[in-house]
Amino acid sequence: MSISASWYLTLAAVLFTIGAVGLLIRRNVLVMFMCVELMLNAANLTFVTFARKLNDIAGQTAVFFVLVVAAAEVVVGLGIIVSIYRRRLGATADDVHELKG
Amino acid sequence: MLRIAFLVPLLPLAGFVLLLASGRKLGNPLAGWLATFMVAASFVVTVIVFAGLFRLPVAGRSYTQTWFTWISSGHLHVDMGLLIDPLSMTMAAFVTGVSALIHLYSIGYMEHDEDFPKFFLYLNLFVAAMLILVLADNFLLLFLGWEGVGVCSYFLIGFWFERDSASSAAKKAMIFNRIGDAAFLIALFLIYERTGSLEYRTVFSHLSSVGEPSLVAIALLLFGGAAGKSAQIPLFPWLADAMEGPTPVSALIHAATMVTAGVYLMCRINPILYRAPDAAHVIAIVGAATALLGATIACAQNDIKKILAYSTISQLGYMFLAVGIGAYDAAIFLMLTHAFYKALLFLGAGSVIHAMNDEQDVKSMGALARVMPITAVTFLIGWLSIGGFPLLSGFWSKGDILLNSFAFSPALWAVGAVTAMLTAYYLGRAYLLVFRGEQRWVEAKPAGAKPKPLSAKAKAAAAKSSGQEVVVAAKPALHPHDPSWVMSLPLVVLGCLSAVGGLINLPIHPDFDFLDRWLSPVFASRLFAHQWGLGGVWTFALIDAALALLGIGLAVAMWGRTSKRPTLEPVFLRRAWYIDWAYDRFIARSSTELAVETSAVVETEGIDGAVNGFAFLVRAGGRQLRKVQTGYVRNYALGFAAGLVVVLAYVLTRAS
Amino acid sequence: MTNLLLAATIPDAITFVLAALICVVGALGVVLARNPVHSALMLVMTLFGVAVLFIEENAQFLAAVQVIVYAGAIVVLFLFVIMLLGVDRNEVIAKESLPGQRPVAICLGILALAEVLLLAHGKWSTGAHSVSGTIGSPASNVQQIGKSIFTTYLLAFEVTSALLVVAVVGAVVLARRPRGMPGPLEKAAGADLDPDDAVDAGPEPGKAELFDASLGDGEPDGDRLVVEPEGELAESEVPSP
Amino acid sequence: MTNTFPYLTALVLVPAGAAVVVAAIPGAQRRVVQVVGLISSLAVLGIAAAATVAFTVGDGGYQFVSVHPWISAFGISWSLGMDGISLFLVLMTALLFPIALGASGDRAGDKSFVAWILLLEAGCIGSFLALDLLLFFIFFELTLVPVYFLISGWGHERRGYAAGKFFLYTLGASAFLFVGILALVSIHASQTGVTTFDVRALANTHLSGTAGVLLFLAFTAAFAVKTPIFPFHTWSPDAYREAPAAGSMLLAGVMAKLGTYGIIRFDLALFPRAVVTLAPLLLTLGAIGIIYGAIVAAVERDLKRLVAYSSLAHLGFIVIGAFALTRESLTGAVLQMVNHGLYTAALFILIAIIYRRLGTFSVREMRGLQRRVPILAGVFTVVMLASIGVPGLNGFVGEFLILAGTFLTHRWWAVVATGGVVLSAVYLLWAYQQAFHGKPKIEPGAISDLSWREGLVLAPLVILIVLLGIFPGPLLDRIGPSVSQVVNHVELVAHQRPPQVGAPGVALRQGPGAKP
Repeated sequence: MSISASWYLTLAAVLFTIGAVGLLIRRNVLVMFMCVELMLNAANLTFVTFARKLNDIAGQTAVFFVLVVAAAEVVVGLGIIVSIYRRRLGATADDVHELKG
Repeated sequence: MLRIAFLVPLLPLAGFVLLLASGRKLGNPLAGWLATFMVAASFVVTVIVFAGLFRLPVAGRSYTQTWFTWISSGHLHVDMGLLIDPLSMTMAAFVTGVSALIHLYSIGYMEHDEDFPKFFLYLNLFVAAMLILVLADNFLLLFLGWEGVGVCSYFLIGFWFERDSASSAAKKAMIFNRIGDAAFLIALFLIYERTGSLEYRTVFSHLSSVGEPSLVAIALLLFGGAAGKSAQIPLFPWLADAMEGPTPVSALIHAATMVTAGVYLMCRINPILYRAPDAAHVIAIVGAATALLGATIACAQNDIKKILAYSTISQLGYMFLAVGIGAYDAAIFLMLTHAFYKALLFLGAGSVIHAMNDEQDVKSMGALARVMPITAVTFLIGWLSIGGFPLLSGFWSKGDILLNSFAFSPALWAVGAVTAMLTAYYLGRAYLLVFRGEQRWVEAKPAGAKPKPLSAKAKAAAAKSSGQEVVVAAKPALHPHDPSWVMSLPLVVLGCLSAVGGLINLPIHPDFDFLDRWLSPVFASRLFAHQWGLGGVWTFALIDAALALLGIGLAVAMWGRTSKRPTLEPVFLRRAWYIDWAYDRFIARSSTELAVETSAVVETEGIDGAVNGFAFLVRAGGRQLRKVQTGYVRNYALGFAAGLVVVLAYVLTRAS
Repeated sequence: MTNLLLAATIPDAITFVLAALICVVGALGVVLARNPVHSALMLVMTLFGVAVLFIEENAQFLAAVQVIVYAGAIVVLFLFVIMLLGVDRNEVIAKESLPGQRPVAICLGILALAEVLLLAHGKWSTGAHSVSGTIGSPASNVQQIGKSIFTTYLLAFEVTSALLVVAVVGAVVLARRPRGMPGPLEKAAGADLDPDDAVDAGPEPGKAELFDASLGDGEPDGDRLVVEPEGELAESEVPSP
Repeated sequence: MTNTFPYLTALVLVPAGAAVVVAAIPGAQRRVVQVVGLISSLAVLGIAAAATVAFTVGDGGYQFVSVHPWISAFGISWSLGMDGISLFLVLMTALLFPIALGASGDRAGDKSFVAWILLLEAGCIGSFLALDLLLFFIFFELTLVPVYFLISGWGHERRGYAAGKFFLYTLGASAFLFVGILALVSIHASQTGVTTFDVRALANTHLSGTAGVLLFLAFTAAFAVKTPIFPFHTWSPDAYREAPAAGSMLLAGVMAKLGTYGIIRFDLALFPRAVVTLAPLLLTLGAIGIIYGAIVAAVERDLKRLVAYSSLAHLGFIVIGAFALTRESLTGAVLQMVNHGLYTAALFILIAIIYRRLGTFSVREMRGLQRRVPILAGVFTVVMLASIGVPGLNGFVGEFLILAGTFLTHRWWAVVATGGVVLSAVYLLWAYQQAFHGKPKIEPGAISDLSWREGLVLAPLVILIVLLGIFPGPLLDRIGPSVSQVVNHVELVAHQRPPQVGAPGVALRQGPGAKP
């Protein structure tokens, strides 16, 4: 008998929280991106766990799509970062606040 | 013959339209002749209709001519229609007659005015409105004429609109009239509410079902309207200011016709007054008070037209006194004779003013009888007539009223008697100051002739005031003379009418009181007419004659030789008991201040302030909320996280 | 809970505990490492841990993809960018520029975690079974996923492909340097052109200036960064206050 | 009722289509724009006149009804109808728009100006004709956009402020109307199971006392701001003042009537019991508006703002007439809407003509104009007297009917309102004296009197002002039956309890011309 789903889900929750807190406290845009990846992975873990628990392959399919979207997101996100850096050397997330009201 | 009655108001109206279309092309004096012709034609038609009515049996002397429906809604149904009855025809006859004469006079008086056609345009419109007023067969159409004459009065008082005083006087007249009109309107609403109609006949036939308090209210409200139009207490001050208008206007509108509309209205509603005696008493008392007030003020005025204006107020008060006691035919009688002699006096004054180059101060005149004999004689007739000199028209008409008022209440008679004496006195003062005594003006040299020197007294007075030799050039030299025939003819005609006008209603024998019998279908038994014996009548006639002679004598004694008696012209009388001043100070000025305050405080700061304040709050709130938009993406993410915690907390509460 | 863990087979439990530890340590490493390169490497560690857990949960295909795509491609991309931009310097973590950001973030994180765990105490797994195919079927995991993707989720799959194309084009457009525009390193080296100054030198201060990233046929006006806007895919730059 | 020609749809679509056409003309073709604008607005006038001729006198119900399903799922339909209440409002609207274009001078060649004006015409006529609440709401709101652009685009100094205030104020109030409409429809749907926005069906909704009052307030909020009723009026002096001449005359002449029309058409028909309950409140606001508007106008130095405040007073009369709920007062209110439209439009045109010559609206800077421009002064006098309510001119008939009718049910309000008659003379005469009397400031020959074109624009208004004062019969004959139906409906519903739910067409089908 394998590990019960609760453990997986708890682990996923912990990973998600770490990612979220990291996103909130880091200023380096790249690291923030990585934290987003962490959160996505936590979600993926949850999907897979429920797929097993509910005996439904759709959960894994969803993870597949999440992977694709994450890849696309990283590509565009990194493109944006590159163009920001091209204009502002060593910019952090706090240096870009043009939308200040 | 009665069918052509529609022409009576329509002819002057057509004149108005013609002048509107082509007045400038017709020009001076053709426009004036056109207008005069239209009014004269209207007079002829009136006489024909009058005769037609006269030929009908007494009981059937009432004829209604309906043109078309004016307003019809709900139960309200108002026609445009004429009521031809003895009262309306009497009014129409004297209105058209006097108007025609004054139109004729105006051709001469206004000949140098650049707005000559416009003057006659307004005059014709006025006559049309006045005729609609007197001929209307319902209250609303009467109100149309009522307002129409008011508007024309506004135009004509402000005819010389470049003068600020004329413009203000016009506005003042209109506003005072509007105050009365508001009361008039409310009376109409009340009549409609109680009787369901505004037509005279229907209204009067439903009166028995209307409670007396309502009738009193209706009568007093209508009297409010009449007080505005006829310059009674408390709405009289406008009439003195209205003298800013050209003198023919003062004669026509502010002496003979329009201002008597209130009296006409009161006579018209005699069935209501009959059932509301309390209201009638109020009218009598107000009328008597106004009569006395006007007479006292007139004693101290120096402007010849103001003297006549206050005299008019006083005489109108007399008429209301007669109406109030129920002597309607006496009121109408006085109205007729008053129209003659007051128009005469105004036109005479106009001639003088014309001759004196627009000088109106009686203290600057004097001794004009020598150069203006026709004017002087006719003015004299007017004075004696209004003063009640025996056998002249005023003697009969005023005597009629005094006779009845004594029977009604000796107190009212006493007021009337004093007023009668004062009337003879103040017009005597005016006549003497203008036409007799020393000459206080400079005569222009006729070509080649030596200038007539000032009289010794005037020279001395002038020297005293200036402290040096007489400066002849200080006053412009004048060449007063009697006016041309277009102006003299109306004077003569009116002079004759003033002298013999009493003939239409001589109380000495039942066969001679034509007016009483003629009007009897209108007033019927509602008339108050005390049957004095022949002895009583003679007694009163003697008393009246004595009063008139006393007044005349007083005037001659006081003003025959001098123009300076300050004790007889106290300031409070010259300033009209300060009533005008009080109106200005306590009503006009304080309400202006109130309006300014309302505009500044309530409107700008209160209501608009609330709106703008709300907008300010929104904007300020937005400015505060803006700060939430820090621009730091991590701050926003913090918001996400907080939202997540809240949502999870909610799910938690639901789950457990 | 302990007994539940113990109820599992020993190898499973050991695998899970190890993989979980790897994940958590890696995750903490990502967040706490000062150097972004370290963070990226720590991320790889977490991804491996997750891949192990995927295998443990019978998601072999996903585990493989996880390793190949995530660890192999995405993280490499991260590293590539880090290296390219030369931002592999240590970040000052001890200082927080936004007041209150850090304590609030940590509090919120703990709260959220606590709430999730509290929820877990109640009903973890709810929801209905779908009909898209069961895991326990004889077909292999890859077959199952393939069938699911190409039948039930075919439309989503096709849309995903479009998404990827758009992303690629977007990345190219975004990252491409307009002609004549100096790179950050050149700017840093030349030091003759401060970006803020360049913006201030624009025709209308305060007005957004547009770059033409795609064509760039606007003539570069000296050192000015401003190029005639072409209205295509453009990015605005507003002077920072 | 079997008309082949769809008058009403044409009345709405012709100006709307013309607006599109004008917008498509190249801007440089000013002459073409001018001609197309004028011709299409005259065409609308022609259609309105034809409809007036075809209108059956004595029938108080809706005529020329045109219903086409639109969003059938929600019971929304393109549903237009005309009765005696809307007939003359439409006719007046159709008359004022070509006049507005004619009075705009060169601007009538600005294609966006003309397009907005035509769109506004479509919105106004549509509002007067719509029998579907949602359709009405759409038209009602549609009017805001053109006016906003007319004010902000072609207005005077503070146009931005005025346009924004006008737009936000009225739009904000309309939100209440929208919520009210949806609430009413859902209440009706829950009672009958039929979702419909048709005002004829909704009139039979049974509303509890509170619901009726709340819905009434929601509807009336929008109408009170639009009219405007005291104290929701402060947008109007600014908007009237800053708008171009055409905008001012259309705002006061036509758009103000949207509010009072809404009150009569929708408030009275849909919430009779709430109307009876709250009539004293609205009557009081109307009476305050009469006195207050007059007082503020009395110290106003700016002619346009003065007319704005006088409009507040005159619209107060209409509100009083509507809520006094007698046939006379309601007929008077409808008639007065038309009258007020005519003389206020004329006043604004005259003020614009003065402005064109002197470049000012302030009476302080005018003096003795009567000497320099006598014809203009004469026309101004006639219009002013109509506004004062002098009998023989059109303002009096409506005012008198309103007051006489109001006196029957609400005596003291009528008495207070009569006081406004005095005050209206005060401020208008004062303004006239300042502007036209006195020694002229301007040299002779410096300004010209009315041109033939200006005269042509003013002539129809002046003629109607005089004609309707003496011969209002044709209008009263057509307004009367419809007003009777409204009053019958209110009396029937307000005084029966419990009301019969679902009796189809109880009230609106009664009246002289109805089938038994």
